[in-house]
Amino acid sequence: MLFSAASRVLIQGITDPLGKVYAPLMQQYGTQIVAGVASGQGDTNFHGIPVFDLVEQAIATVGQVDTTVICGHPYMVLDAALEAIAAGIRHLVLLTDGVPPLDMVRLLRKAEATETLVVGPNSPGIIVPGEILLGTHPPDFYAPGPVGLISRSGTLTYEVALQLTQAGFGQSIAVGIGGDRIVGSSFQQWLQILEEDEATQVIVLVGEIGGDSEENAARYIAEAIDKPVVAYIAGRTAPLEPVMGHAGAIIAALVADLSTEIGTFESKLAAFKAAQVPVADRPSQIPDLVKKALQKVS
Amino acid sequence: MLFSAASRVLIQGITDPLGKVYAPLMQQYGTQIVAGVASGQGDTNFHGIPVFDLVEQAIATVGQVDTTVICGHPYMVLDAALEAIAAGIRHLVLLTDGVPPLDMVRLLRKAEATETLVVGPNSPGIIVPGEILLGTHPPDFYAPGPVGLISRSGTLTYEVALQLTQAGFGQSIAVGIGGDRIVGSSFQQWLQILEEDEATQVIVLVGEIGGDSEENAARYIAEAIDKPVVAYIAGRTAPLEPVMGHAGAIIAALVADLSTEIGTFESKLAAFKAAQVPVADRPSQIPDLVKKALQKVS
Amino acid sequence: MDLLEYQAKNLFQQMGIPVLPSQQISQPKDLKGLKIPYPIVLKSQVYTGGRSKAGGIRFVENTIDAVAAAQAIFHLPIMGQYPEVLLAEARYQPERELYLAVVLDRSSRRPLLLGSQEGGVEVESVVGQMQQVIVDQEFSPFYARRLVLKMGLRGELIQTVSSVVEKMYRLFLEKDLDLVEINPLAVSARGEVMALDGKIIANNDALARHPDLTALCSQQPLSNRTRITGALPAGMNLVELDGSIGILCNGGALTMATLDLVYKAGGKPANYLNVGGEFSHHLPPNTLPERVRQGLEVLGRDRGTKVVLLNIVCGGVGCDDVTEAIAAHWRRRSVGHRPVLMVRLAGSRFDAAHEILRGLEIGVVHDLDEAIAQAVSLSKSKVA
Amino acid sequence: MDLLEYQAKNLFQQMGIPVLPSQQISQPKDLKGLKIPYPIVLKSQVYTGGRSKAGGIRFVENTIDAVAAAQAIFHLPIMGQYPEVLLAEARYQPERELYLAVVLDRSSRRPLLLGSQEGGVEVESVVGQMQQVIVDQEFSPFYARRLVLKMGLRGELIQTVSSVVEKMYRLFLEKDLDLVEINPLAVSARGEVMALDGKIIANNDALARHPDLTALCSQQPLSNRTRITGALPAGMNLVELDGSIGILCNGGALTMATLDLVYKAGGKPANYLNVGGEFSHHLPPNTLPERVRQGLEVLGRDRGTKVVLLNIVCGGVGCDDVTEAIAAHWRRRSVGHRPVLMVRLAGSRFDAAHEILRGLEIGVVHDLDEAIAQAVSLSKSKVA
Repeated sequence: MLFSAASRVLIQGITDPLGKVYAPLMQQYGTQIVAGVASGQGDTNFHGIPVFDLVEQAIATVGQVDTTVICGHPYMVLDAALEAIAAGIRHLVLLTDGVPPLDMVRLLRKAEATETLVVGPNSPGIIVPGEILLGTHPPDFYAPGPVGLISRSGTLTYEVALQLTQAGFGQSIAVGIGGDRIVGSSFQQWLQILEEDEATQVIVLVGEIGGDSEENAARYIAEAIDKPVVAYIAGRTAPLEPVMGHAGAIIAALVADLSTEIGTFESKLAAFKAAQVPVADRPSQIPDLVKKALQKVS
Repeated sequence: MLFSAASRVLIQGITDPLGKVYAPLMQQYGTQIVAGVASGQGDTNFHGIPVFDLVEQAIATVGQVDTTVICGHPYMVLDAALEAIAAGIRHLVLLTDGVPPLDMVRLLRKAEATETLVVGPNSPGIIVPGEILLGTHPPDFYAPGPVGLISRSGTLTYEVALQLTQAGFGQSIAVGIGGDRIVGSSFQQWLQILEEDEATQVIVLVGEIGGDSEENAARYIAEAIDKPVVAYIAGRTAPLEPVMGHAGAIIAALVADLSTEIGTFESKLAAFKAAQVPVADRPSQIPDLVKKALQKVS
Repeated sequence: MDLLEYQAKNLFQQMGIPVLPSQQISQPKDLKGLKIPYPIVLKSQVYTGGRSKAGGIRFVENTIDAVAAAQAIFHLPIMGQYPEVLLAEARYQPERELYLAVVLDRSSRRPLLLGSQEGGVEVESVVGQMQQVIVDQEFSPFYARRLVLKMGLRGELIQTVSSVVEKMYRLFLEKDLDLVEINPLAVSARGEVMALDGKIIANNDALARHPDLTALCSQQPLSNRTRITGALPAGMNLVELDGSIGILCNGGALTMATLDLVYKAGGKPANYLNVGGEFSHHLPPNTLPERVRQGLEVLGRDRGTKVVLLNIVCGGVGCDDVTEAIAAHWRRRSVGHRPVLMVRLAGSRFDAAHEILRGLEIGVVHDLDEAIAQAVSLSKSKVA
Repeated sequence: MDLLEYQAKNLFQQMGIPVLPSQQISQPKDLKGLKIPYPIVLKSQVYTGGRSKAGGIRFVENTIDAVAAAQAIFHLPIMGQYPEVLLAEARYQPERELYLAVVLDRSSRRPLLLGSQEGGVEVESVVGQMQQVIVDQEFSPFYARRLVLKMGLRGELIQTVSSVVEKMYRLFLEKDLDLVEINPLAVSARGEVMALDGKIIANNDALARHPDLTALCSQQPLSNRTRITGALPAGMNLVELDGSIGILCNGGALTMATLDLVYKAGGKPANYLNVGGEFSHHLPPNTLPERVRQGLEVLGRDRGTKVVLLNIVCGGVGCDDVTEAIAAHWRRRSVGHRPVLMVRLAGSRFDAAHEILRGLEIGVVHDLDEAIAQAVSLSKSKVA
């Protein structure tokens, strides 16, 4: 797995509002936070974590960093991420929401050119239960086990993890890829990672209406994933967000040769059906479907 | 060699002033010009060369292109070069002078990322006598032979080639890397190419005052070049151009840990002396030094 | 944020995209000071499409007709919107009309250039002819030429139109836009181009770094009229329906999932309110209790609500922290209309939270399905 | 192109870099309308450095002193330049002074950020303390922070100063500059910063795409006074010396090589003129004959010249084309002062060229060394 108890982690924006809340929680979970970055606050420390003005200073002092968690101001996220990439870090977890989409476009061009994995933004990050917490997942909801959990949301991810844990199904990893229109890593990338991950026996994909991530994921599952996948889609009864209705989105969807129905619950449900992925009709049904899937595998 | 009679060549800006003059001359020399590009003039032809609106259109119609010669308006050179790179062309020869330096910075970042060779701008390009002309070199001045000629200038390069040819020393290749402050390929790159080129037995480097290209080349020759090199430096008696004197240039040179004397004739002469490179004191002395060098080699 | 046509055209003009001479008309009598020669066209400045069909665009030949037309347009609602301003614009005789747009493509995660020779009509109807170019690397003008050639334009028009696309892209990038659309871009018999109508949508997340756009935003009337009066606190999202159960959750997907469950259990939601998730720099998780309190105030204003269901999944704070906020709200609203509260909490220190709420006789459970069942049941009981 | 201090500061202000309140003074009596409170500083607006040492900067406390100081400064040449304008600026008490610059680095072929805590003095003297950061990829603010940390700044100053560097970089990029320099950037006791002096050099090649800079350029007086009156045609480059041989070549390095050879042969150059090389979009090779003719006219105006040596290496045109231009010039100037012409031509159709010039009794050879020898010899002969 890309992330383990041995991973050396940096927190950028460690004294920003999100960093202040989550850095101590990650540290309590056992995540090896080797340094924090907060411009203007070098040579101080936060909860025993040494704080530096610049990523490269941190690395020069504490040594190599495997992953950085970025939780600064939304308008500073691009610069923080580029700084991390320039310093040689190739795993980035972006928590902050409200990052301007064109900043993400620029970041993702750079990430692709440097083969950097970017998780988020607007994301709860990653938890490998019993190993490492890189984000906001509440540790009590999780337990080690065979379920790989991938999702676009935050609190709903925790909810699903809780239901799984209470039903006795621990998780190999849980990842929130982020709720924004433009995010780094996709469902497909994570499906592939989980397909190859030995600890993962079954994959739970938590989707929601809007966008085409679930439709694309379903197609990818049919083509490339052998492990069983269980899905859940939130928003069956909610109207699509108004932003979905604007001319640009309609045109983009239409032109990309997709149905105008793209993004609806029905479209996503149909895609998963076509990929023979069972879809839970409520969170509490997910553990049942996981159980069935695990029985089939063994 | 990277360039031969078999190379398939595109001319971007074929109907611009420089293209109009030089495209027919290159074609007469036998260069395989498979297409020209001139936006708004697609579906026409120029001297029998089919003209397209876009590089990718040209390639789609005439097939693969190995090298493009760019001779459009200085403010269009960056876009033309990026268009060529996007279309998969990895050898670019830029003739036009007056390209804004920050356009070159952007182009060179892209060229480095895509491993593209950029020759120029403000350059006579390349001639491989008897094989191919990619630029403005007057063919009559050249003949095939063992001398690799590299230079920063235009007409002085022709002059040196003429002196060599008249003395019976033909050329394996002649390259003008361009006279601007920011150019693509460096003397070092070409020294390395010629070091590996079987047809080249001796290298003639034609320099001039200003900048630190010759100093860097001399250091590189001492370190990495086994073939004999002969140098000439123009400008012994000319004052450095006023632009050299401005604060930024002074500071940049000073900070880069270089002497304030950088760029002068004396600095360059000393650098070649240190690298044991004989320096001709006039163009007509170059053939004598080449003769001596060839005698030593054999 | 949507811009009005005249605002979009101001930005076009700043960027050097040709637009017609025009003037804003705030009231019909402004037409007496018109500086543009007749004939002109008067256009309702509303945020919706379909103005032409609805009668919001009129051609007039003189002041008398113009004043009458303006009066009519000011009193004509288009999809519920009345214009506050009209745009008076010179008339133009195009030989042909193109469609051009720059949007952000979610799938490729890149800007997309769109173009068609079938402009001037509802764009949904000509999607088949729409050409697209993904701007996969840093923009350079050749992307614009690529689009224009795909559209089938030739000769001098290639440069003229691609130069407009270039400027649209620069605007898109510099102002952090979600959409720049010109429809139609008129082409005259002499090959000159003119942006006859335009649409710009600014990205809300980036708005704060564009003071010029923020200023336009502040002029914009609230588009959603809500039964529940008063402005919504920052970072919250409310949708109103007509049932009897108010839903308050933290996080968008959790809110939708809760809504789905309420419907599934036969409940009728009155509304649903997302008080914000866990990753906001501006409203970090330790503000959750306060956001829950504010959210309860908002939902409490809806007289039609019998039950308010809170489903709060606590990450960065404990259940008891959130409960204190609920308790504070409950004590303040002990008189007057007070919907029944049904609280579902997941997270640390649930027992402490349970203790506090039991003292106030507020139902609190840990299991989601149970919370839904109880809330729906309460909403149907006569007592509530 | 160099900008004056006040022009640089206008650009700083547009970009949000803090500058002091100031006013331009075109004549001493303008000081009576001064809107800045005393004490002020008056600064000569010339293109050269070392103004302070030369007495071009004076601190004054009241109008009477100010007028007197202004009169003195207007009459004080600095390295030969008289100011056309003074800058009157509020006084400022810095606690410390920094040096900041953005330049283009020829070796790395990238922009370079420069900074030092030893600002406010001649920068050559503190190069040892100068810190540098190469902007190797697309700029992002962390490059500015990297510089500021290397400079040894800590705490809140990191953000304050790196934000100035960011803005300097944006200016550098947006306006295609060769140099942006702030020296000193003053830092007050409260950690506020202020650009007290600034220098901007715009790139000449990029000037045409920046109308605002082009406008400043047109105000600029010609810096080189030449004996040979009249403006030099575009694309040409003339350097004047005090010998008797005029040198006219095409291409910069060829011109320098020819100059070297003339000196080596014992000749004394009167000047050397490069009529432009072979790769100009604006003056392509087929304009070479016309440029040679114009160049001959320019050199012909110098009464001290006995011989004009032309060394033209023809690429895109034949020798005969160039010769026609020489012949045309020669025929027109058959009366009055006419220096001897010595022509060296390399290129195609030399024989045709030889034929034409022989008819005019102008010396023409193909060999460069021989041309040099003959020109030097002619310059020393009594006949010429």
